Amino acid sequence: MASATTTITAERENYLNASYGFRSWLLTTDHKRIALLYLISITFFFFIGGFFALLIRLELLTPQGDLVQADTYNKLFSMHGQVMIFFFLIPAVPAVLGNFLVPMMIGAKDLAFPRINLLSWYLFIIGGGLMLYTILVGGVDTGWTFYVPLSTAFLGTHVVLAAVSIFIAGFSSILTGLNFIVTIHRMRAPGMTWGRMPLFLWSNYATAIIQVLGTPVLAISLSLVGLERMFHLGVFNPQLGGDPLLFQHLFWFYSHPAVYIMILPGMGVVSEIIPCFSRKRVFGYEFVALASIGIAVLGFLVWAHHMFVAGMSVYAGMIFSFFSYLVAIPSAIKVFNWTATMYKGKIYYSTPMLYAMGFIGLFTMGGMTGLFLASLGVDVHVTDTYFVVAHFHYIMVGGMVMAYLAGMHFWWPKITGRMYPEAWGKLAAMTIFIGFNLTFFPQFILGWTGMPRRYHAYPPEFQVLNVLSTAGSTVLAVGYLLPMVYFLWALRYGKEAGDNPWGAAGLEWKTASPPPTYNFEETPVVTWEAYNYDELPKEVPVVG
Amino acid sequence: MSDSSEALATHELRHHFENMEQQSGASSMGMWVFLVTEIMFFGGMFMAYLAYRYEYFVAWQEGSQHMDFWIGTVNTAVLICSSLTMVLAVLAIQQGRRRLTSIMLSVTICFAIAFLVLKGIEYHGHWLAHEFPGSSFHFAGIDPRHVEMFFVLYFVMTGFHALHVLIGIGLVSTILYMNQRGHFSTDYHNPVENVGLYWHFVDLVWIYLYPLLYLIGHHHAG
Amino acid sequence: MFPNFPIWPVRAAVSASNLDALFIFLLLVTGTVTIMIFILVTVFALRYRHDLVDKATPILGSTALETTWSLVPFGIFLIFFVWGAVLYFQERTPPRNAMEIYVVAKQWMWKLQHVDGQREINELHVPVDRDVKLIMTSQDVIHSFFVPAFRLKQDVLPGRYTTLWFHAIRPGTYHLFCAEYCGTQHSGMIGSIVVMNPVDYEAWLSGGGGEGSLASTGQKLFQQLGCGSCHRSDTQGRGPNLVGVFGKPVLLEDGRTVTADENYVRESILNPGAKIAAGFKNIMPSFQGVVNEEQLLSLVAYIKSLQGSQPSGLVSNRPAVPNAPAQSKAK
Amino acid sequence: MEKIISAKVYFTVWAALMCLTVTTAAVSYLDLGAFSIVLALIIATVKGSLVVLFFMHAKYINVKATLLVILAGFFWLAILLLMTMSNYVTRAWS
Repeated sequence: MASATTTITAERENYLNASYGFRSWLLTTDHKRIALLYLISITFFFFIGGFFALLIRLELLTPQGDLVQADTYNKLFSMHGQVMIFFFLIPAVPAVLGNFLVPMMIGAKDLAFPRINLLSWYLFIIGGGLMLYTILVGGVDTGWTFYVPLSTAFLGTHVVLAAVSIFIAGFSSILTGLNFIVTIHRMRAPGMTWGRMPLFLWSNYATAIIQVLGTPVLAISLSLVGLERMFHLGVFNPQLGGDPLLFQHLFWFYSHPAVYIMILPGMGVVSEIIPCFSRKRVFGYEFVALASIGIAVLGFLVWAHHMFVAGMSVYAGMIFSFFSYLVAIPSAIKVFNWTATMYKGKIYYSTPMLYAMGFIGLFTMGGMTGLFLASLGVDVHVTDTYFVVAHFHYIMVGGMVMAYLAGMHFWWPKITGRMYPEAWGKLAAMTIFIGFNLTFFPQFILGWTGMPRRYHAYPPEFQVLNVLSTAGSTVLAVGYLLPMVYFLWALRYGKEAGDNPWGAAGLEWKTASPPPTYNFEETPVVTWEAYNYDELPKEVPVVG
Repeated sequence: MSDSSEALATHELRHHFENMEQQSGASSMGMWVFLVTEIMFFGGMFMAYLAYRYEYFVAWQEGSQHMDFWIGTVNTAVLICSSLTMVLAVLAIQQGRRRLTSIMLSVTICFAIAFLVLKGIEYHGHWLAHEFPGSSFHFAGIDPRHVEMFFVLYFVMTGFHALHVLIGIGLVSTILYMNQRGHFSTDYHNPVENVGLYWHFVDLVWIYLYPLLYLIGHHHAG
Repeated sequence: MFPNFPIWPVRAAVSASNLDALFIFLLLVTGTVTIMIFILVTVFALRYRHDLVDKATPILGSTALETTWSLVPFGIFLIFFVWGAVLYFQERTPPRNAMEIYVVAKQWMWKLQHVDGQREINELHVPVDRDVKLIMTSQDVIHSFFVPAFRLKQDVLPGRYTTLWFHAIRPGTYHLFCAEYCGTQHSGMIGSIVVMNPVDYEAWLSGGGGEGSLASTGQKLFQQLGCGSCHRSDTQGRGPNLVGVFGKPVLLEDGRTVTADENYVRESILNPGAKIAAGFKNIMPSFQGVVNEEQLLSLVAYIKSLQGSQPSGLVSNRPAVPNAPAQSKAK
Repeated sequence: MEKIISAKVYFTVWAALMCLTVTTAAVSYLDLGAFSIVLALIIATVKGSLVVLFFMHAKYINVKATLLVILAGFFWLAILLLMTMSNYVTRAWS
């Protein structure tokens, strides 16, 4: 990828052609180059995780469980979860788009700690390498949740190896968050006040808060699991005197907020795209901005809604249910504001906008079904069924992956200096939207009618819906391959984009495409509010 | 920890900062953010301690009586003294007194080593008394299973703390070496301050570990 | 309808009817709002398409609107929350006099034991129109007892008892699933709940070859293990008199009070030192590893059956001679 | 930007920390019931505050955001401890 991109825009020096060779990439401290390193890495893991997903769906085509053995199936869904969550979703928007854009959006030359940024990528690669090694030597079948005592005393697979790999990847995530917090606080260009920051920054800031405060708790829980498993020390295992619910508390203290690590940056992407292609300031800027912070804080008070049937006390259940409803309000505020932004706009159906509108729809459905799960009574029935699987895929895949792809299309011209083929972009967006719904909507019904998750074989009455879901997943797979192909094609053959093909607001569009190594010729001074589309050309230059 | 490498190569301002004030502000804030992650890391262990103390009150009392009260108390004093010498090292470099900085850093390292030696003696004592969790664990009193869990948490918490002391020794040594090479001055000493922050954090954790592990059952034993 | 394409699970218990009402309410409210948002996005996209509009109208926002769409959802959420919490509370509060069934889960099967002595594996026969309470534990990892037709689910934990209760209203055979991932054959840990008419149930009961009631099994074990030498039915024993203790609050040596429920009895057998009743010494040996989960349950059932004529209120069980000389080995 | 604090302050804080250590060790010989642990933790918190405020210069930090970071750390620790304990404390209620 690197060698292909360096051939373009030979006239102007930019971050891609400033220096050549492997060393210049592997030892770079340029946030933009690190973003590209991350892009390549997470794309790799996305396809590994996606491959596991396809195998899972193929297995579930028939009720008997005849494609793979039960333990293989268990490894497939465990590694699908671990790879997708820790090696794709969590780093996706922050480490790729965030790395690339955060310094530029605030008018800085780089993140506050460029070397730590590089270190974070290396930690990711070490963690990812260990995960690959785990997969190659036989995998792990703990689920992504590592529940004790199953993980510490009963399974014979590579549990410790997987835990170490996630532990290391967790530190990579912490360092990214640390860098963002300090950068956003200390590196803003003159005039770039908090009230003028693009919402993408607000949401990445909120994400960073969660990464920094939550991830260490995951690190210690996994360490304790490792110690219990290796040295037979009683921490969580009831046979050694421990309480397995304590593990669940510690695990979900991180892993529920981790859901917001995955979705918040996606919300930030959508908050950039909708105003741009509606040619209008975002509706209720302050509310959308503060909703991000609200989600980050309230998101830490709801974790035990994963444990309503786990044997927790009734009263604790009520506390956590209440907070779960509270955290739904900032999410609702965002959806309403995005919708209101389109009102009386001048709307362009560009590819990023199609993805963003798809995001609103799918995220709404994911959020609404979350209300079912937050309700104590209903949760008892639908938890640990396919209803939950459908719900979080609507948030993670329908929400986050749509937003990630929206962002990739939106900023692709900035990152590479080239346009992707618009018609193909629209086709892929539609394919993904249709394939996604076909895959995951049937799973709501499956769950409601009682099909438990993580089942290798299932009673025959669930087959029709499972077949639908598997059919949808093949459409979805094609949808994900398409952008991969035309993005690579566009690197060489795409039209030159120019500095600001969308006529978008935001400092990143005020510099060259691709940007020079230090982002700006001179430090910009900000004198305007965010999303000042009423002061910009009323039309989108390229798709208009 | 985070920034010692950051500043290694350069005295002056790093290219992406506008001025020294922005640079040192960012560096100190970054260190604090890092320390917050450390709070949460130890927080997970404190959580386990709290939940099990609530559930197995008697066993916790019992286990605590088998701590080495005197080594624990002396180690508390040792760490407090090392914090003093560390903060004096920072003060010395702020005033540009490089030689004094080196002396104070050296004394800090000595205290840290003393702490680890005492800790080692203590662990050895537990080993001899069959208080290491695992197959060799033996406990005659009430509720041995949960007393063993007390010892698990004791070793995990003090073990992770000792690991931090060890890392601290490495960091202070690095700073000492850099100071000897003349890296720091009145104008530029972020790494010294950050290592100082890290070191005080290690002290802070111990300040809580001491009563929670050594004192809760002491009056029964004493 | 379509036998292999269900969209609504069978409703076979009171809990299912209660839950369906809330579910339908949620479905209506969230469905309406979702469709509303879909329509708005579509209408805006069509109405304000770029070639139909010359220039976007700048609108900054509206605090009134923001307040409305924060507070109205909050109000609706409160209804969801309270309704769900009430149902949950009911589901978690078993009625007195419910028929009790003991459940032991293991990788990968369900062992079910009736009070009268019948044992079943992966199949549970219960009468219709009776309150049935399950007292469940696991002998290895965490499992989860899930009956979609009852809309009920409860994790089954090792080292502890959890309970679940239901009131079946419709005879039939329903799925029993393990809903918490429990290792290789997780998806094979399934069974069925057979809800029977009272007549059929009686017939089934008399047909099954039970070896005496669970409590009597427990009593035998109690004698075999020599528990009775300390836990005597007068006040002279070195251990507390167990008659009438079950379900009552117990004053502990360290001043706290606990209820003598299944979990307390269990803990006191496996880990006697953890919560010692006031006035007694820690002389009882642990039975960890001596009795298995099923034997434990029979002991619990036996102690539960000892409903003597002790006065209710705080049971102190203090022996007549405090701290009776008792240093010789118990058991 | 940065404020130099005199060595006298540091020595005073150190002396206070040593005195508190002796106090908490001495008090641990007394059986104050449940109050023992409360007192020990109060003393530990006073000591911890001294370290954070003076040795770690939190008292002299002039960047508000850094103060916010410190407070956030302790606030989130409190969330973890309190919310989890809500389960353990109410477990026996029903």
